[in-house]
Amino acid sequence: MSAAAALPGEPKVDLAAARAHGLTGAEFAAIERILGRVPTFTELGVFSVMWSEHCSYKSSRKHLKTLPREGANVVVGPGENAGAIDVGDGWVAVFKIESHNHPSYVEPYQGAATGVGGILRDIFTMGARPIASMDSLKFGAIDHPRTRYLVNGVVGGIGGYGNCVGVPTVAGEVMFDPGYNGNILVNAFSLGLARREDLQSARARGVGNPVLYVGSATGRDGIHGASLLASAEFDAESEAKRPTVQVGDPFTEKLLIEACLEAIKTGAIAAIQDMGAAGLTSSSSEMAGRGGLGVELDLDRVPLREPNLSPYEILLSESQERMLIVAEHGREAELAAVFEKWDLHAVVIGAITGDGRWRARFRGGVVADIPVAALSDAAPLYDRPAAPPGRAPIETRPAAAVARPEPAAAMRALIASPNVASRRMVFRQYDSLVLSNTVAGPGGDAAVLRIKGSRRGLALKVDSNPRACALDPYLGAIATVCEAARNVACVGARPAAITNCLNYGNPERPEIMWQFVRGVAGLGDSARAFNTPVISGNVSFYNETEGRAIPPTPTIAVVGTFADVSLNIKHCFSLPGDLVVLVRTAPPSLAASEYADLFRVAGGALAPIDLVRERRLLDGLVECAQRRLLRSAHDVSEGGMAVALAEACFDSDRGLGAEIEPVATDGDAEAWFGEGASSVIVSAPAENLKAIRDIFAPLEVRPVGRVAAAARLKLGRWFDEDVATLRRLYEEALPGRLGRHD
Amino acid sequence: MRAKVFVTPRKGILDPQGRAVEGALKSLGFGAIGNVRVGRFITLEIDAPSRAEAESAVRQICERLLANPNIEDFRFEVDAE
Amino acid sequence: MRAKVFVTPRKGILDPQGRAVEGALKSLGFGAIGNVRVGRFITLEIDAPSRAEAESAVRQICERLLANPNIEDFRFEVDAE
Amino acid sequence: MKWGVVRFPGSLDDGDALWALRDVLGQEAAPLWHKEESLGGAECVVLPGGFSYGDYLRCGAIARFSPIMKSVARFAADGGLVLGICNGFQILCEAHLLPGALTRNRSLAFVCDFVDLRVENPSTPFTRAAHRGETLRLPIKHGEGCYVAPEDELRQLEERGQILLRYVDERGEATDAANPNGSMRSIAGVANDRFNVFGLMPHPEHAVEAALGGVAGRKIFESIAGAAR
Ligand SMILES: Nc1ncnc2c1ncn2[C@@H]1O[C@H](COP(=O)(O)OP(=O)(O)O)[C@@H](O)[C@H]1O
Ligand SMILES: [Mg+2]
Repeated sequence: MSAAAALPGEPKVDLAAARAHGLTGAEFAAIERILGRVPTFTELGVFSVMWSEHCSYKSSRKHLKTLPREGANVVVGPGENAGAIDVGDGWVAVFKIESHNHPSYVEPYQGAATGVGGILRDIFTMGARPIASMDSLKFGAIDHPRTRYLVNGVVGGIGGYGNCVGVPTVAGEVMFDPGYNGNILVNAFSLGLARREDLQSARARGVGNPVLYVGSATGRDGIHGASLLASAEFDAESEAKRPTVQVGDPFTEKLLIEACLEAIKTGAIAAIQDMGAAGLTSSSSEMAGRGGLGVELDLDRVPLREPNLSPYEILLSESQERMLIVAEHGREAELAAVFEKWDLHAVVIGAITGDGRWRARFRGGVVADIPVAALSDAAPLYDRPAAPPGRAPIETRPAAAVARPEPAAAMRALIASPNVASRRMVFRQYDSLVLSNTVAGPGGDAAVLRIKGSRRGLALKVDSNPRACALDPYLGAIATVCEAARNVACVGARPAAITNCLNYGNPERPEIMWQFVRGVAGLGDSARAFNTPVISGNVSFYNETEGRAIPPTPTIAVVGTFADVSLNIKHCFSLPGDLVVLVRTAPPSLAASEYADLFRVAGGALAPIDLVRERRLLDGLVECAQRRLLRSAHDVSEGGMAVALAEACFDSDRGLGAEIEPVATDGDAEAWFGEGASSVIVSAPAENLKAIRDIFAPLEVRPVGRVAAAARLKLGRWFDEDVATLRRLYEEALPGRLGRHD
Repeated sequence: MRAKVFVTPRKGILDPQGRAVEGALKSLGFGAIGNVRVGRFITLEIDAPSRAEAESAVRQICERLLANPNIEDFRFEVDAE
Repeated sequence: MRAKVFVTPRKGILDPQGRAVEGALKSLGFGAIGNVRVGRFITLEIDAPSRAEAESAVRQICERLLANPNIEDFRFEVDAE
Repeated sequence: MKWGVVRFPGSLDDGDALWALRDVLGQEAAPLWHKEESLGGAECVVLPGGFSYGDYLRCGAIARFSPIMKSVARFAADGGLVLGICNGFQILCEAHLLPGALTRNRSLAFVCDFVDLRVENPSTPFTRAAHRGETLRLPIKHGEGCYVAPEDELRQLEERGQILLRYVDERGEATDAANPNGSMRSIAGVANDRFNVFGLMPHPEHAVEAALGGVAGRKIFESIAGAAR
């Protein structure tokens, strides 16, 4: 039996205190059983964060296990701080995506900034140098009174942090939808590169090895922050109980990146992990847990930003820019020297033990003494009931209450609609060039990065499709994976692996759990079909305000690889006279489309998706790129084919246009503005058409027009417009609605 | 009337600017300096029938725009001139 | 001793922050406000044998680090406490 | 020719400058650590982009006190060539090696984009590979790139030809719309009155490869390499 004593003046620990900490009666009883006594107040805090949804994945673990995690290219699967794949020539790409939704709603600039900081630490803790970031953003309706403030804060924070640490933000997505009015989503992705032999682990080893603390001092930041906020619904009352907001310090992060990567090279590090949610507690117990060992911490040695923090506060603080390192015994001084070079101080605050216990000492006494396993593997696991809502959510809009607009007007409105218009005002605030790897930055389909000293390269994109997921959480998840993979294949890269952030409402409600389970199934099925294992990810539940959940939003990032990055394909037309060709897996529909949303018409149900045909499309794009058959390729997404054609003309320098033959009845909305099934617009010399047909067979490959020297876009007989005019609509829409930036 | 507004990082909140300045001063040899906090100083002119009304307007402005209540405190002075 | 330092954009120098605040105030309906200038407000603690010595140190700090004489003015106060 | 690229703890484009010089342009270039005073025999010192010491106070305000900057100041006084890119430009202004100052962009937002620049004075060591009025397309990425200086200073800069680059539109005119940050007189780069110190907000090191942003930046590096020869 363990001994840990309460501190004088500490609150009493009982069932009520446990409930206030978000623990259930059964969970509290389990804690008493594990310890053989009533926990101390400090221990109660520790259990509450480690057993929170955020840290324990207690509602999702069972389902996440069904995802395909293995593949020939997988070097590190889920379980470590981030996953890693082999990308050739001895390089591995390490990547992950994470949510920072609630903190960003409360304090948009710092919330988003610290979200970027957190995901970067997950990457360099693996021994990889972060080389690219992406951001997936969901805001409320564009005219909602808080939206403008939130956009400015979130985008400012992402840029403010990413730009200052020197990691380019190369792609992302932004969506506006009233479903996020009270609960925005900020999902941050980061990718790093490492030599395979330099990969680090967060698995503690070596009884007696010292535990080092590096980085910013500990303050009262975010205590019961991320973990509890992310585990409890949001309402007006919680605004008042706000914990101390975390403030990001990107300069310290930059020092940590350089110092940690240099320290790793010494070989004196046995294990390393960032202090993320539940800070010192989770990092120390997780490292010990993975290694099957114990750890003892001396809290009096933890560097503090202000005096008189209690052990509870020290252990639960979520102060940013802190790392925990298990050093090889006797090599502390070597590590300290590296950190001094970067003006950081490494402090020994404890040691690895062999007794499998997680123990914390403070002012001569033991304040927590818990079996490590109880905090990690033995955390509760739930199989929550899942059931579809009583009524199928298909027709949420009044069917054809409004007459469909005249097609040319619809085109102009779509080009300027908040979910289609240019995202330049957002990505212009991000340094997308630093590190000199960005072959294609934001603005095209997927971002393209080269790997210096090699012919190889990477492509990345993050996507989500909450409208489709709201109609059918299973098909919606599949459609999302298809879109992200298609974006990657459009630039010519082979989709290689997936990371995901699953944003849903309260899992204690069966219909939300059902959305989640169906989403995971869709993700799993498509990942298997594309041979793109899911190597890392994050679950964000409780995205609700006053009982209203966000639309189910699995955010999917796909990373692809190039054997030869010089074969990458741009999304814009490049030569007059080239054939414009539509390649698609099935006819489009208005279901879950921007057109249906904008003009409030009934879009109907989602059609089933044939993953074999989807795979054919991806493989075909990659093969076309490798054989240099295409001069451009652009994915059809929001706004359908008509919008995709316009976007393919928007290249500032060349000033080309296109003439597209009537593809259907003139102005037929399904044909021109439909979405749904996968479609790609490619341009190619006419003589390549046969080869392209052969590659994509049996998919529909249909020449629809020509690239034109005159900068006009002509669509059938119903649309004929100057490209510059269209482009102005496209570029000025968001600045016009959200406040111009120059 | 003229108003001066002082916005400071709230106690307990990390102040990376203050830390950076403190570090720089130390390395410049100003060792006897500590607890540096960096905030904003805003001056403005305001037309109001009375000082009390000016004060109430400035307070509102601080709350709504000049200070971020999540991380900052503010104080202000209004002088008739 | 405690020192307060006020750094303000020099007259004639463009102050985009001040302008942005002014614009935002107008659109929030605070029309009677003008000439907004946004500067920095720095507080620090200083150990010095006398107030005069503290003042001379703070002046140096302002000149060397806290303000850029090309574009900013500064003012400071030192209080014994 | 031998180049030294200064590395402050928060430098970000130092690796890019080294890459451009060494791997792309085949020059001899080495990093210089901010805590040291040696310039390693460099014939041109580059102060790269980034956030030298976090730059939370004012960009470049703290960097100017670093040991390496003492040497850079001495080197410049002796006529050595110094190139400050972005943060490097800010540092040179703070260190009074260049006139004026760089303040928050007029938009108050960070801006990353490609801009057109007009070469105003091609008879300097930094621009001699270009011709007068030539347009260079280079990327910018900064939050504090608004160049300001007193009126009489600006007049002098103009008269002495110290303004080397201006932001222009596609027709080569220095319009307000083409000015990305509100810089006075659309100034993107200035030299000192001896023309051995040059600071610019755009990033020539990010425009030396056709596949990655064009090759206009080579003009700057080739000018310097040619001048030293
Ligand atoms: N938040 C963001 N950050 C960076 N880049 C973004 C962001 N949002 C959109 N982009 C970029 O804008 C382009 C269009 O994005 P999106 O509409 O999502 O493309 P698609 O419809 O092909 O998926 C892409 O290049 C994307 O990377
Ligand atoms: Mg998209």
